Amino acid sequence: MYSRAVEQAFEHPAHAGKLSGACGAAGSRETGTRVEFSMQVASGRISRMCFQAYGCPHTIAACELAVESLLGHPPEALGCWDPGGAAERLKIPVEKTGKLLLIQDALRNCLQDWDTTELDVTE
Amino acid sequence: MYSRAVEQAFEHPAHAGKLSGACGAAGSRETGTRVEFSMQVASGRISRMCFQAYGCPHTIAACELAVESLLGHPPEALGCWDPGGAAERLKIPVEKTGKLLLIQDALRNCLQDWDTTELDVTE
Amino acid sequence: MIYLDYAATTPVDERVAEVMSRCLVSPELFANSASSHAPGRRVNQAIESAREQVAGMINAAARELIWTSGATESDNLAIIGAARFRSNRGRHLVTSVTEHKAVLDSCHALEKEGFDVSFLHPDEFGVLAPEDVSAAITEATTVVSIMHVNNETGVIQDIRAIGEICRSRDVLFHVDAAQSFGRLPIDVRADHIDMLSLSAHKTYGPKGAGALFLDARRIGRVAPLLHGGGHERGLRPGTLPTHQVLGMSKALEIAQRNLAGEPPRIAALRDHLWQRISTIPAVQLNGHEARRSCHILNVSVAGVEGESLLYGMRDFALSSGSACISDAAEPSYVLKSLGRSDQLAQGSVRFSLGRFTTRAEVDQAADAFAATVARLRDLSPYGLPDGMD
Amino acid sequence: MIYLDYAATTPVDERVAEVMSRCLVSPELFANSASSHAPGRRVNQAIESAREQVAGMINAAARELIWTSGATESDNLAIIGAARFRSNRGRHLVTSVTEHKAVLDSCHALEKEGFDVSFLHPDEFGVLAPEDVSAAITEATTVVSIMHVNNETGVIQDIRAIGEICRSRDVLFHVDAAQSFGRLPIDVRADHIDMLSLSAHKTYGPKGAGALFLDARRIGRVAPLLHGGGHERGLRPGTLPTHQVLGMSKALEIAQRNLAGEPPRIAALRDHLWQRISTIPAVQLNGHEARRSCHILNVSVAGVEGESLLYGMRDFALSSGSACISDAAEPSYVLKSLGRSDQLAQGSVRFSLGRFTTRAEVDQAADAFAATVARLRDLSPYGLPDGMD
Ligand SMILES: Cc1ncc(COP(=O)(O)O)c(C=O)c1O
Ligand SMILES: Cc1ncc(COP(=O)(O)O)c(C=O)c1O
Repeated sequence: MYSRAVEQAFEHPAHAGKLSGACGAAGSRETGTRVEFSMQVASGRISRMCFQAYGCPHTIAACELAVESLLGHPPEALGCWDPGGAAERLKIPVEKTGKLLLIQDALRNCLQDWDTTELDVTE
Repeated sequence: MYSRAVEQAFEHPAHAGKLSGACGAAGSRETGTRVEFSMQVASGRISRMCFQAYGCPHTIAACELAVESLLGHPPEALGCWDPGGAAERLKIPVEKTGKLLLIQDALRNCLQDWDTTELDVTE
Repeated sequence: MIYLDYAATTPVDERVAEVMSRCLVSPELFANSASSHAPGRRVNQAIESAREQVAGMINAAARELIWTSGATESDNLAIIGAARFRSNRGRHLVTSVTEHKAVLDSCHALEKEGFDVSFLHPDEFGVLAPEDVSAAITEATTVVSIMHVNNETGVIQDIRAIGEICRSRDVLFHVDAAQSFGRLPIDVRADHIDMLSLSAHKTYGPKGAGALFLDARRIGRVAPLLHGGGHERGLRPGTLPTHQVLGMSKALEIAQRNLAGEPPRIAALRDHLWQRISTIPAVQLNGHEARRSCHILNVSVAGVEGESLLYGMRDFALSSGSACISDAAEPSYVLKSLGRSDQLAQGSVRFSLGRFTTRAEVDQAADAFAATVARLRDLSPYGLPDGMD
Repeated sequence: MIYLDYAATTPVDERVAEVMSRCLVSPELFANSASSHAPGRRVNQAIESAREQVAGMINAAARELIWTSGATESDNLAIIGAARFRSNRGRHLVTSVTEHKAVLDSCHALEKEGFDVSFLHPDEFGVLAPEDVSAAITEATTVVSIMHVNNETGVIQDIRAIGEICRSRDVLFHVDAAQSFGRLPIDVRADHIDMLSLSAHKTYGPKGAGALFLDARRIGRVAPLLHGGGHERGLRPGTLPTHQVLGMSKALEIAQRNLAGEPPRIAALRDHLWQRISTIPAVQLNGHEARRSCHILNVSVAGVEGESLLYGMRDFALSSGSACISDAAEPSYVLKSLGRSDQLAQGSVRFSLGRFTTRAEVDQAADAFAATVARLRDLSPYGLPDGMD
């Protein structure tokens, strides 16, 4: 039901929290899932990134994994985050695909927010 | 279901058989029960008596018991045989009462047969 | 007491009892299989693997098998459930007069709802002609229900031939296999069976456990008889009894594994018994000499009253008719359908043999039977009948 | 793994397992209780004395009790059976929206047959007002079905008051007592209960075993759902599962004997658990504070997603709704009927305690629950909610 990778990420989310900086969210409590990402960029690369999530274990784990995979990459990587790859790594069941698309939305919103502010902390 | 007394009489019917002499029968194979009694009278008393039966264990036991109780009595006793007493002694269930009434009929027929022939072997 | 009533029920095989006893006290297997927590999922897995195993034995897929409380419930669910669900296609069923009461009474219940049922008559040996089934099927027929092995006579019906006819006429074919599983091979595909009823306690498994096979390609749904909770694809609600399911699958597994060895051994004992009993004058075999399951020998004795015959044999657990209706002292409807008179039907005995029957037991039964018949004929005013009445 | 899901099912008590295991291998107890030979009669006697025993526990007579495969079947047989049998007197039933699916789906099945059903709403604490039952009864009402103890919240209905109303209006009163037997006293006479459903596996007995009480003075018959063979006064056919019946009666006997001691002990544990959990901010009790069975504590937690809450508690076997429908991830209809939002209903946990629950286990559960809630709220963008949403 829940893979070892989900359990790991659920139990020890290293990147939970909220940063001042660019942020993007998607979902709502009423629909059962809300995810928010926030990040800071230094020298054109994501230097710090956090998430908050109200949602199922798969959602929490996927958020954690997304942050881990994006850190150190250029912010544009947020637009290319691959839900399918996450689903595979975490062994997320198909009926949960909607949650991954929510995360994709939130990441894109975060990128958009960064695009409008372009706040690079090295500058 | 079957009392010890029924078992005894069913297993060891001491008076099975057919005698020349007065006889009386009742019932038929088609109705599931047929009983036949035959007896000899000496000095005004039943000296020998036998039965044959096609029927359930209760019927066989009741026939045996009837013969035992009648031996040594005057033939008129056949007319007074008491089905209730037999039912009680053998612990025969009420739904089997019909079988006892058949036996009563056969005994009465036997008495009638004797009445018409009046064959007393001492004479 | 010598038990020769295996067609009524069988003792639970030790290996089955052990599986069940362990399940009953297992801290790993007591949860509710419908619970989503880990213990529940573990139980669910055990039940599902039992389902796969049992389904495999009849060449079915796991999702085609539903657990029930026994063959009675399976028969009801198959016949009533399928007939009601297809009632807009037609309201006619075909069965035979020698079916088990669970089938006959299900049909009678449907008659009260306005269905028509054709009750076919097997021949004097208890064998149903497949052509008769074919002739009985009409445009309105939706379900044909014919048992594999008769519980009183052991007669085997030609279910493959009947299955072929049903398939070609696009009618659902239900088979009550309560008596045949573990005694004859069953392949729902090769036999064209759409619905099959199984019972655990006829093959050394627990009472109160059964299954119903429903061909997934032919039957989307049947109308459930019980409601609530959505278990078993919505067809049979109620918390699944894990120990019963595991016990049933173990029992069926053993029976299936023994299919090559056990039935021939039992058939040899049964033949030996018949050989000995057939020397008694005016004794008659009920059912077909050859088309008969290994475990049943049913004989009628002329000139001997049935109750006394059984009572004379009271050191043996025997049946004079179907155990399921033996409370009623009416002569067996199955034997009457073979043309036996009330008296002959009454004066009949079903010996049914099984896994634990020995040759010595069979010999004792034959001795006792011969002695009892002789003694009762001696007692009878009719004596030894000239012929069979 | 700590098991706190006793309302879903209970482990089989060792003494019960022993009775059943012995029965399964007993050469004295394997025959078919419908067989008229001595072994059959012996089994029948064992079953009948179990019947007398269980009937006695609810102040009923043996002939008023029918063995079934569980409370699901009992509910179906009572409601559908009685409604159909009395359909010429009227075609209206009364029940409540918080009943078990076995009751609700039986009612829905009747609706499809043209019956009308009034589904009453309990108040925000889950308690049904007897006056509402009274108001719902019409000239056409034949059956009222109200459960004794709710399986999700543990709320106890005032069945005696409802029973009085039904009796005075000459309407049959059915009570699902699957959760209450062994936890609360039940007296079918004093409570004016006409039909009562029991299940063995909720009180340390085997799964797949149940009973239905039918008041002999008030109910001649119900329409059977299964047909064939005439067992159980023609109301429930199929070979009786001796080991299940004996196991059930043993389990109920133990539960009944412990009625004075066990429920208070469990209630104290449950109160301790609630005392500890209620210190967590924005946690809410589901159901009535006082009118509640000893074994259930159902709480809603604001601001915490349900699946993650349960996953965080995965070292504990817990339920988020009725086990019987937990496969479907829909928010519990029982909690929604108390006015909980989808989110709160989802973010709810049912702790259910039993015979083998210890204070240490309860403390561990409280610790883990507090930690999980805190952690998930930390993770959540909503943080700690101001109030209950
Ligand atoms: C042919 C047949 N069908 C159905 C049944 C009923 O099976 P169960 O006792 O499992 O309900 C039996 C046995 O009683 C049987 O012999
Ligand atoms: C209140 C209630 N009624 C009925 C049932 C069904 O009982 P069984 O599993 O014995 O069919 C349950 C449990 O699942 C229950 O809690």
